[in-house]
Amino acid sequence: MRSIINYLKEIILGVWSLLKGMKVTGSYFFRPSTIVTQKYPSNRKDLVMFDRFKGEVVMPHNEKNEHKCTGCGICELNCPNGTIEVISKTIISEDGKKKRAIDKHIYRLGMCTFCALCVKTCPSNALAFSQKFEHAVFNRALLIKTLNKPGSQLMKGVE
Amino acid sequence: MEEEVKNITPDERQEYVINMGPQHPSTHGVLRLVVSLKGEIVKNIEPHIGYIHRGIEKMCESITYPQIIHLTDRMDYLSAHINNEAVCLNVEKALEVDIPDRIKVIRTIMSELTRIQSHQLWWASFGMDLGGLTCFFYGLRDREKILDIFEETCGGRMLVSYNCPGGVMYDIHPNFQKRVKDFIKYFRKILPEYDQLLSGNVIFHERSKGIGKLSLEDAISYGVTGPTGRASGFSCDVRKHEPYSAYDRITFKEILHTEGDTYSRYIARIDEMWESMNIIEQLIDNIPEGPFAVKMKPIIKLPEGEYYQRVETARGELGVYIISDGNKNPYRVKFRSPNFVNLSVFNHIVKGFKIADLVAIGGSLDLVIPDIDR
Amino acid sequence: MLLDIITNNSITAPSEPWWKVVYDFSSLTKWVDTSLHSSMSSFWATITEMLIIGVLILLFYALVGLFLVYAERKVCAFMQNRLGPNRVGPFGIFQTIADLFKLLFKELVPIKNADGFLFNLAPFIVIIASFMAIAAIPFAKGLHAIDLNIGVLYVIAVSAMGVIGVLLAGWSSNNKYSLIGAMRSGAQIVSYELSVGLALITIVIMAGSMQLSVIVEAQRDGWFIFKGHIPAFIAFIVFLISSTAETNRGPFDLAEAESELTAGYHTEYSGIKFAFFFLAEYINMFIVASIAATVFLGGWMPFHVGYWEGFNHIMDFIPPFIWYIGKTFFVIFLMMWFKWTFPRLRIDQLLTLEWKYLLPINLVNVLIMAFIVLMGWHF
Amino acid sequence: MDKIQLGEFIKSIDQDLEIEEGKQYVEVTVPPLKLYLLAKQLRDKKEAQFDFLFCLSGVDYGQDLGVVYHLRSTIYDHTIVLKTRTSDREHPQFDSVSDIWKTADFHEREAFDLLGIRFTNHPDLRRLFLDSSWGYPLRKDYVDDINIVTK
Repeated sequence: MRSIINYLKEIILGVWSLLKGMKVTGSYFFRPSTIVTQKYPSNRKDLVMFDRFKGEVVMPHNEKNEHKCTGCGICELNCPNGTIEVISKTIISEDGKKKRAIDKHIYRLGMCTFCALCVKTCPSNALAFSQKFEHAVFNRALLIKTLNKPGSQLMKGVE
Repeated sequence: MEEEVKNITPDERQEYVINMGPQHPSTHGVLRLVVSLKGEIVKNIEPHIGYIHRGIEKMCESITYPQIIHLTDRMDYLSAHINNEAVCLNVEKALEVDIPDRIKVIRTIMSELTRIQSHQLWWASFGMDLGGLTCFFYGLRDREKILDIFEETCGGRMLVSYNCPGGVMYDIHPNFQKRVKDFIKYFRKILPEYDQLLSGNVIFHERSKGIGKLSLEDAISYGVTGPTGRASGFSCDVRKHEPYSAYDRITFKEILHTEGDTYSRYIARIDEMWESMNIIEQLIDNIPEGPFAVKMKPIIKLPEGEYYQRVETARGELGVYIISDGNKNPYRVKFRSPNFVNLSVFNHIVKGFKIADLVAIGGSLDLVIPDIDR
Repeated sequence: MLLDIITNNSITAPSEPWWKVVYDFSSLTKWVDTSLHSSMSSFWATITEMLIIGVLILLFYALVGLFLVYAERKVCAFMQNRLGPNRVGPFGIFQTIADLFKLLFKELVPIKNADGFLFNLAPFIVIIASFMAIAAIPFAKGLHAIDLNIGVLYVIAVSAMGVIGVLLAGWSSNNKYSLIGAMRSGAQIVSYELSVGLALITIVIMAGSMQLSVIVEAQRDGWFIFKGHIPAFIAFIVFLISSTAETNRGPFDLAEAESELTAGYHTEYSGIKFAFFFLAEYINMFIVASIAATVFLGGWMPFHVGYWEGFNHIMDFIPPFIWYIGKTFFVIFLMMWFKWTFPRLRIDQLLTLEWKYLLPINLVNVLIMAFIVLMGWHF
Repeated sequence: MDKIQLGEFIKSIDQDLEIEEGKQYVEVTVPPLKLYLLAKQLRDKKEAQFDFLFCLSGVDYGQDLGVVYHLRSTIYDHTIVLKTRTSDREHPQFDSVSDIWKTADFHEREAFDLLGIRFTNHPDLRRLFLDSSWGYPLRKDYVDDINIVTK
């Protein structure tokens, strides 16, 4: 007799535990307000990324097309996987001195691991992260970027 | 070259050999298991790993200490922050740098958040291994909230690279405390739902209780750590035994179970999530003021010697063994990865169970393959 | 003649209100039958009728299949806090049609060491089995292709044929996962067939007939699930569980158990052959649900409550086809709810559930039901 | 046991063993031939009970190849480091400890795979990550012109 009672109890408890699970899924089914899906490409306009989001490394330029990069190459040294290559040139400054400046600051997005060491160690804060995250391109060569804009100058007062 | 040729072929042993993986839904990555079956019963499994061996230990020998950190992210990507912390702690220990309390507390909170998100993803995928697909979405839904916290403070979602020798990369975001508190409030409500949906279920009990038993002796002998080891009663929580960061100043209990089956491994992880929330609640309101990083030399050189640091990742004990010859690059770095060791016990506990149990046990071991391969 | 058989059993009382006459399809089918016979010889008339019915069922089949795939995706999405398909058309309703075209144009990957003939035959067996079962289902009064006097038996027999296709598929694709899946499926369907049969027998005892139209008519004054006290309810639950198992759906989807066997018996299939398996799964679910609706929930009979005349009249006003579809989809929703909530069983637990729980319960249930009917205790 | 007691304990087992003081853990340098016996004693002796091998690392010391064993007792919570090395770079051989601690099985396979250190009496010494055509990448004299890029 006891075994029959246990048998029935087992069934009832089992079914009850199943019903509790169904309650969870069922309650979400009838509450569409809990849906968390973001409709990504169509919400692109009001998509706000966090300020610190590491999208890609950029070199901010001011409105006079000036940047802060002195071409010291510390970012290149600190990069763990050879993402950055600084090609520098010597220019003659206004007071006739020879000075080092960047010719090209090459950044290979395809190799970047977003460790932020370059941004962190830059002595003149010339580099920053942008929030852009849509990096897909059809040609891999497009991932090699030159960060300084053509014709840009070193910002005054940055050594 | 060294491959041993076994004399008896599987056919002669009357075994049905199937290849699980490298592309298989339930091996969670590129793990390949050669499974010998007799009917549905698993006779033997042989893990074949190395599909994503990147030689991180070799790579470490040619880069500087701050640069190692971004590689440790990519070992156990679900405990990225804790891996980073291990290297940083080791470097700081070698240099005998005093770390301010603020950094310790921030690191501890971040580690515990990492642990929760890792267990959430484990819960999600474990539910999916057992066939409850809805679990996967609930787990990821809740994990997203932690990833948002990470993204706001660290800039990265999964591979955070937040630590650096001497502190953390950036100060915590002004919203950090509020967001973490909101999350804990939310997750305390949601976590019982996990229980109702999956673990309260009679089917789940049938599938997990008594499956893949690992005895305490075997757990110690195989060196199985983390929730997997603690489910067998192996007290191996590094946070308790060798407290690092802020773990010596908070009260928490080590989750220990004695059964050592799939079910207790499950419960151990769920309990750890509760415990992690307790730890965070103790710390989140008491983050001391101070700098977020100690000024370190631009080029870090460790004194000659050997340094070992153990931390508790979401999967077990991670050891970082650095041999330095005084240069800016380490001479040898060895990562004692928890998953690598946990994998070695797989064959031992799976024998005699069915294919479905193989999947359940594999899920309960919670393997992350990049950590095994390194 | 074919349609004679169809219309034989539909009895229309002379004092029925107008909508009951409109909703009765027997006059329409009768008219089609007689007009066909007047214009051609009886042989050709029968052939034409067969063709018409075939095409209609094929259309219905495709529509139901497409809709069920969409419904499943939406239902599971909502249970999982997702939106589900939402790109193709409003609310993504054309998603399955787009998927269908994708599957149609996909390459049929030839398998090197597969048994070619059986490999190609398997999807057809699966789909024909489900196609045959749909013929016996009464959609509304006078609206079914064939009203056999052993309808229940016929449906059970035919729907069990699908397993041959599954077994063939698993065997012939020469894939170890497929074979395990097929063998599991074989064991599963052989056992659960028993429970399905016994659960239906419980109701057959009550109705006193195996003819589906008679079973529906017998529920005019109350559905069997209400009329039969607790035994009928238990039979309904048992039928629901075992029919979910019979259609290889979660939590009993061991034959395709994707986390264990990648995709089980249809691992090696691609393109339209895979679509056949996929479609057959959904149609089987539909058939099972409509059997449940017909046998337990009164088929196309409206919902009546005792002596509430006004309420009953309003209920009568809803067309029987809507009633039938509504009940069927209710059962389908239940089955989807199961699938998206529970973890999967293991093969030995699956068989334990059948032989240790469902079968004894069912046998006792049949006994009690027989006793109730003998004593005349049912309503 | 604290560090001093551990040192004394090791001395009591074998007088000739070198013990390095002042490190994070007690470090004992063992000749390869004595390794297995010492390991077994360390696990079995009542007062030591080093039952948890938590790390086994193969190291290339330039001239020598060595293996470092990190041991811990789960009962007493003390830690010891065993080091052993050999100057034979062609056929470096140590005794396997995989029958003392089962976890050594995989660790030794890893050391064999990456450093080419052979372990005698290992039940299943095969390469783990790489296929047999690879060299031993963690050795300092390993060259790979294709995959290793140096600036």
